[in-house]
Amino acid sequence: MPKPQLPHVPGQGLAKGVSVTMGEMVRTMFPNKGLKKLIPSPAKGAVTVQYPREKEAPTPRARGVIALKEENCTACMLCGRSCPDWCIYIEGHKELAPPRREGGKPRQVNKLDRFDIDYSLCMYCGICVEVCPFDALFWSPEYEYSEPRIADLLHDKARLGEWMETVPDFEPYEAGSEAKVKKVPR
Amino acid sequence: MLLNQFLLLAAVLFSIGVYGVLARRNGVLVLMSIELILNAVNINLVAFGAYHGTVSGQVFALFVIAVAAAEVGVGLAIVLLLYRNRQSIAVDEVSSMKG
Amino acid sequence: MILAAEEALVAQNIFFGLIAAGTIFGALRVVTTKNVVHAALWLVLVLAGVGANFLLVGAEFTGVTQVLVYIGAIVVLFLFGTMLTRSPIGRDEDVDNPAWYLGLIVAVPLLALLSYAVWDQWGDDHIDSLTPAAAQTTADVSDSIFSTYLVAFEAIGFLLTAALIGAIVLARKE
Amino acid sequence: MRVFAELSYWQQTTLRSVGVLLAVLLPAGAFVQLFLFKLVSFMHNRLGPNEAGPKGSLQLLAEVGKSLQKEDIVPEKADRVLFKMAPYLVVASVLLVYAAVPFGPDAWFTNLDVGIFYILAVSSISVIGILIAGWASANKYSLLGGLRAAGQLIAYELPMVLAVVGVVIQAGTLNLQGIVGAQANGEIFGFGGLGNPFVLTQFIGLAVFMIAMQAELTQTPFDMPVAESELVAGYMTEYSGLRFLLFFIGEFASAGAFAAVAATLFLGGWYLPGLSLTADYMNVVGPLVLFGKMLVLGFIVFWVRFTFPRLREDQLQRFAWTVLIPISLLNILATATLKVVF
Amino acid sequence: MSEFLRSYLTVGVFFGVGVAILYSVLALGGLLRPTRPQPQKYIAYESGVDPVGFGWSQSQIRYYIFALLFVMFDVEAVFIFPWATRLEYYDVFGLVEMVIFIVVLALGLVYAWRKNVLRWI
Amino acid sequence: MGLVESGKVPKPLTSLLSTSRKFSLWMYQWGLACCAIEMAAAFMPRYDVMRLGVIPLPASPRQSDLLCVSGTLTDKMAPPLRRLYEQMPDPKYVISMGSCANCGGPYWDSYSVTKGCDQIVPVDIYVPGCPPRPETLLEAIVLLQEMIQNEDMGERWRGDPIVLR
Amino acid sequence: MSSADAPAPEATAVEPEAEPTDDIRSGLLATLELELGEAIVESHLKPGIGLWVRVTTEAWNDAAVAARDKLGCTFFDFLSGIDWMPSPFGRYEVADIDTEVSLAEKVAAARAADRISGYAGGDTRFQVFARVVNVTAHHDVVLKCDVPEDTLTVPTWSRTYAGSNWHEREACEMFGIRFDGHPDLRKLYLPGEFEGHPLRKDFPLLSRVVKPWPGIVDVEPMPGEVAADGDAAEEEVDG
Amino acid sequence: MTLTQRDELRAYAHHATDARVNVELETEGMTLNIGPQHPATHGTLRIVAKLDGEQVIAAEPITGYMHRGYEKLVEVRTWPQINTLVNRIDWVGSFSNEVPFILACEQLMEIEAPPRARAIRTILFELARIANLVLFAGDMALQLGAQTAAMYAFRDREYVLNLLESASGGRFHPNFDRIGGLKDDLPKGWIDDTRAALVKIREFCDEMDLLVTGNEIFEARTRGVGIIPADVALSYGLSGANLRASGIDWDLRRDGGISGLAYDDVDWKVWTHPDGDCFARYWVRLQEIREAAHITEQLLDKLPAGPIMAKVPRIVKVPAGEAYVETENPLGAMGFYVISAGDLGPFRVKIRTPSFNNISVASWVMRGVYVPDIVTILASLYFILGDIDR
Ligand code: SF4
Ligand code: SF4
Ligand code: SF4
Repeated sequence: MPKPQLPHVPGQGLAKGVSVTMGEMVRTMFPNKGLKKLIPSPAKGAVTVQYPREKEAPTPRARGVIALKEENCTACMLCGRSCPDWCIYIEGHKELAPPRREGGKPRQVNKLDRFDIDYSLCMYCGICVEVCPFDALFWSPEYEYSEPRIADLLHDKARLGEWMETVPDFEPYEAGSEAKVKKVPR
Repeated sequence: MLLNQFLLLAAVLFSIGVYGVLARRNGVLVLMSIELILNAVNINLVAFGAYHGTVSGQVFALFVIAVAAAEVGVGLAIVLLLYRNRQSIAVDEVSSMKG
Repeated sequence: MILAAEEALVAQNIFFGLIAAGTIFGALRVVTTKNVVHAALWLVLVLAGVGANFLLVGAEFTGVTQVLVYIGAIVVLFLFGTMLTRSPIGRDEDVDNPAWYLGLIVAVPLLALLSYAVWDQWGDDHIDSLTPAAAQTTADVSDSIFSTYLVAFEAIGFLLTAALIGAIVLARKE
Repeated sequence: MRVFAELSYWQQTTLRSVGVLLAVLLPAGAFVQLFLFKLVSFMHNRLGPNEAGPKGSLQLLAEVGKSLQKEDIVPEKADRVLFKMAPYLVVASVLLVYAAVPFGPDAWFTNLDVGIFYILAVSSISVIGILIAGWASANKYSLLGGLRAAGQLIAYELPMVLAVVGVVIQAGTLNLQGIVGAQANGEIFGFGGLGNPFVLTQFIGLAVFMIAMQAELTQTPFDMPVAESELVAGYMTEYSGLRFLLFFIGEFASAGAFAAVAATLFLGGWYLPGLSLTADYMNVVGPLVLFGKMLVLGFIVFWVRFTFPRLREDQLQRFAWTVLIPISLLNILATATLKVVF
Repeated sequence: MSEFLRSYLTVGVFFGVGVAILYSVLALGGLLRPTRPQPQKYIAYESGVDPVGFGWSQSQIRYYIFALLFVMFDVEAVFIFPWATRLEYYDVFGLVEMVIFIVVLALGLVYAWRKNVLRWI
Repeated sequence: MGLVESGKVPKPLTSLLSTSRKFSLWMYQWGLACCAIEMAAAFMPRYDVMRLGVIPLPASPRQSDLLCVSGTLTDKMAPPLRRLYEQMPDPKYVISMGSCANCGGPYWDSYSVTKGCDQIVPVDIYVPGCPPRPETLLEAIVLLQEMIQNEDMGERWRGDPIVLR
Repeated sequence: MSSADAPAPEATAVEPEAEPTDDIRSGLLATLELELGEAIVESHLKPGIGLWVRVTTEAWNDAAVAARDKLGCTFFDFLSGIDWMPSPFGRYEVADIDTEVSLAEKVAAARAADRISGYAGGDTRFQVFARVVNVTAHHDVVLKCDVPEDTLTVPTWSRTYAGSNWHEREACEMFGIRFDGHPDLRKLYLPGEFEGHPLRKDFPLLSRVVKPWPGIVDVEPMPGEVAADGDAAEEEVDG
Repeated sequence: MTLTQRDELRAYAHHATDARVNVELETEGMTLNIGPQHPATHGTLRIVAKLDGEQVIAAEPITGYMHRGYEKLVEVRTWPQINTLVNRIDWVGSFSNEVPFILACEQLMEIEAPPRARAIRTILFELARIANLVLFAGDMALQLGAQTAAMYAFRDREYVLNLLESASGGRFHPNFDRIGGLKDDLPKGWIDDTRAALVKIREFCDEMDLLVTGNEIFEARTRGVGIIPADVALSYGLSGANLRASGIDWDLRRDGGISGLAYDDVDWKVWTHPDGDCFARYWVRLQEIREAAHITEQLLDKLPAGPIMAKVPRIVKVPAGEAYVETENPLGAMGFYVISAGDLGPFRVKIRTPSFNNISVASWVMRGVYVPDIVTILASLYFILGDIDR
């Protein structure tokens, strides 16, 4: 039920309204304390992040762009197959790598020829990162990669590799959690 | 300035107005023509007032304006009534409204 | 620089000529245009011209009233009326009487007659508006209304109310 | 002013024309830049344009420069002539209003005997422009918007006219200079030290005038005619580029004009208590004083605009006819009675 | 030429100057702006779909009644203003006259009110 | 034929004109789906595109300079998009925001979604993301502003109205 | 009441507090049986979870009236259709691309294949189902009915539940099921020129046909890993 | 508000609904198209209204401009892929879309999420509700012309979005829910951030109360406008705040008997309003924001420790069967009717979206109202286009 109403003065709601906006304006213009209060500095009072000059820092988990740690990728195709948008293109070939231990047999490894992610199609769901069994894919919170040509949104493995630098470390968990913090291979 | 200038202008307006009243079929346009006539009258009134150096001409013009306003109001209401009943505002069909 | 009397007269006459030409042209368009909204706008020109004429003879208050009431109110009324009765953009062929020439037959002789009468009667009498129209200020208009024409003034009040009520009754369908 | 008086009529006229054009564009620009762009942004807790020029000061020029380059579209079904003419009518009406506003003892363009009456008369011309704009666009939103706008403008013009009557009764003149003088020299109950800006005795009139002004400017809460959320941009829907800019300028210039008129009528115009009423320096100081008062009133307009929701068409009509007009009629009678009694 | 005629002349001049400036700005824009006709550019805007029906249509008669009311009160204002300037001289007599006048007109308003035409539907 | 098309405008003037175009981008918000909300968020206090002179006022295409297609464009919606784009006065710019607008995004295989708004209107900047965060849109706008500053006015004025790249 | 070929494990322990709910649902079913009698073809009750009732096509609207008036299910939740034909195309992935069978042939094969059917059974390819809720007693029922293959028409609910108007339009558009007596069965979603009924299983998603599945490029899976379409090695993962 | 006042309102609404058209003048109707691209329809709804002057004779919403074929798409996707796809149905409260789907799958698989996961799910569910309804409050005011309120709404919504992002990585589309639990645990400091954000949200509610709720103009525009009586609301299947604003006390959080969420552990209240008009819908939603903040705070206080994932096979295959789970989403009752044939993906999913039903009542309510009321009614019914058209 509606709250009990106080006796109503006509225009009282209107007056409250204008006082709210006025208050907000004054707070925005004069955010300083003390004597400095009289100096208007809206840049400080406003919540605005002035984009080209200052940037907000997205949280470490933010899904901005996918970075590829090429050395870890075995071209196992899992990510490409579970991607709902079919926007990961992988090509690889088998190769004999030198044995891991002295005197061992040469191993057969998959070598990555092509690893493209089409960011114009990607839905930023994170499934690929999640399914990758070899810790080859990571989310980076980086977000500034608009392009005037759509073809440039197809990032090849070199470009994806570059994003690796921007991948932040995983955060520790909140109290009560039993999950283990993973490490980003550097 | 000659008084005649104004009177002649008024005469021309008046005649045009009369022509409009007779030649127009659309009710709104007829009313506009009537306005022309009234304006012609106003010019005369004011001009004569100035000529005689009295303010009565102006006062009368004001009254005419007021009356014109009333006239247009009622006139347009009639036109609307006409339109409502006949879906047309041709004044020559008014006669057929009788009965 | 104050214009010398004659010069002022010339100037005034020139203005009068311009205004009169505009007014007459506008009036002709009012009665000939095929589009009602255009007619209303030409009417604005006529009304403005008439208002200017009022100013020329020193009737300041009436001139402004002309703008306020005629242009600001009556034309708006016309426009509303027009839009209420559906006026298409472009030419509307149905605005003239089939017998429009009748109007010409009446109007032209009327004009001749009137012109002759005016010319005959007032020959070259002058309006002396060069001296500031002593008796033409707003205050005088007011005094005149509230003394000589008091009854008329109150009557106007009743007239307006009656017209309003009448129009409401007409326009409403009970 | 002596220097001034020596100039020929035409020189004076030109000079004043330029001055008044400045007076038209300056407040309009200031209103847009200061209120629409900046203060309102602060109200929203954000910054507003600040990249174009230092602190965004050139934003306005950018707007104009852009408009210059925009294509001019006339819809094919529109009435071309009227479509093009309508913005002129609207702006012209504002220009004519400004022509009669006094800015100082000699800093006026024309000093009409029927000043305020004249202003009220010419300000009503814009209704025609709006109706024409709505009709000539051949667009439903436009037509509906135009009709609504016109219906609203005429409904609120009356309270505005009637609110002025109180001032006229007190001042006893229609002349704006006279009204300024009356306020400067007036006294309330024998105390005349500060003059009598009519806001003190005519505050009801001022309130009515401000509300009507808000409506005349079609600002929220009275912006139903241009209500973006249903009528797109009302009668301006089809206008693009410069012609839209004309409407835009017209809107803000008339905000300036009405603010100037309100300041003159109720706040003492270009006069401030303590300054001289006749001295030459007032021709420079006066406009500034008036401008300051305009800014205050203009701010209120925008403040309210960005705070309130809008009234529905029928509600705002009802408000005008059943609240504002009776109040202003009563105000006239009360003022007249007091004037006669005292 | 009388002082007051000149003041109106200046109004005219001012009007002319203003319109001329506006016009020249538009002309300047004409030099700068492009014209690139596209097939649908000149169709009336209607939220992106084909305009349905007549672009304009007669609408509410309310508009008319309000316009009418406006005209009546505008005429009233014409008489009030001169009276207001001279009230001091007319004194009680003028007051009474005007009260009668206003009341008579207000009757019209009340009538409209009672007839429910101020309801905007 | 205006002066610009004939290339008669001197350089300093063009750059002045470009600057004013750049800082006055009235944005026609073609908000279609989730991205629309992020686009709206970009107008709001925290991101405030108005700072860059992008003014989200116009509700009608006639007054807008910049079209921001944000969200899923369906086949049913495509004709209106084309029409409203054409109804905008030149010079006009288009930003395609989000995967859906770029090429169908999550609905790339749907039977009713247009695979990219660039099939319908020429796009100047593609913004990646699903949805792109508001700052990404800001970045795109900054990019666009650079582009406007350096573009050849004559070409944009003259060329074939629809330039599909 | 009978449980059809529902593969749901019947043996699951019913939670102790679910017992009373179960009573409620059997009560509901009893009421409906009383009201509709023969018209109830089959029903399925999952204790603590829900009640499915299949009625004959003719009694479709009567069932709605009964549910509304006798069970108090005044809240109309949704109405839609099901196409029980197995999908001819799968998920358009590896297996589909390999074969040289044309789309039409796949569809034909799917038509011939065995149909499955859900709770409360079904005899036809298309079914209509709807759910109504009693918002005061908090119980609900899912009603189903078969759609005759030849006419594809079932009676409308739009007079019983005003809200079903749009749902029926949707079902008509998506499955081609007609609703007898519906005021206007115009398209709700798709542009006028659109042909086909997208939710029928034999409506192909052309984009998926045209674009090769990126996962098809064959690189040998690492030992111990699972192919995406492979039979799941039930590898457990935790948190 | 007293009972008599309410009756008056109702009488007024009935009068308006039965309004016959124009006594004055038989005007030929004017058809007004609002949308598909129109600010009032926040998205791409199109309203075709037949007008008589300022009055609406008949108005019909035309949908489909945002139809993306969800029900078809999910048939060709796997269970985890669907989870991320359904995020985009109601895109302002994305997380809440995942919940009923996941719960339906869990019901079929007969597994239950661990308590910690359930609590966090509920918290995120309520945060999504806040994000959604705060947007509503701002948008409602914006549609009525109060621009500032919308600004504040978006400003304060950012705090909630930041929370969602720092937990799940996505501002909008978290894709955080998994069959059997959640994708990840919360990052450190999240709880404190949430508390701080909730303070902001409360402040926002108070600010809205001052700025909008008590505003006479707002009341004039919304009270008595667009009244939906309870029986009509039920037969159209209105749900959520729209139904509660018509006086029906039904909230799936309390009455749904859903085991995957932690509502029974906390103390909260279902708000209803008897009027059924636009104001009631607004008011109920505003209260729900506060209530959601209240629920969240309690859950934060007693967040259980433990794992966040139950034992679930790595490759999810849902056993054959049918399940329908409906939860109380910000927009109303949203349900997924999942039919599985035991495959990697579902056989058929019927998505019951609240807005679809909510907006189907629009043509009923909008008969006889004024043109501006269309906007008010649409804003107060509150729909998300993706939620209508799917
Ligand atoms: S984030 Fe999702 S859509 Fe994007 S590449 Fe990875 S799996 Fe594909
Ligand atoms: S899942 Fe990981 S390892 Fe396998 S192809 Fe993708 S990125 Fe490489
Ligand atoms: S790109 Fe993603 S966020 Fe944007 S509209 Fe498409 S689905 Fe929504």
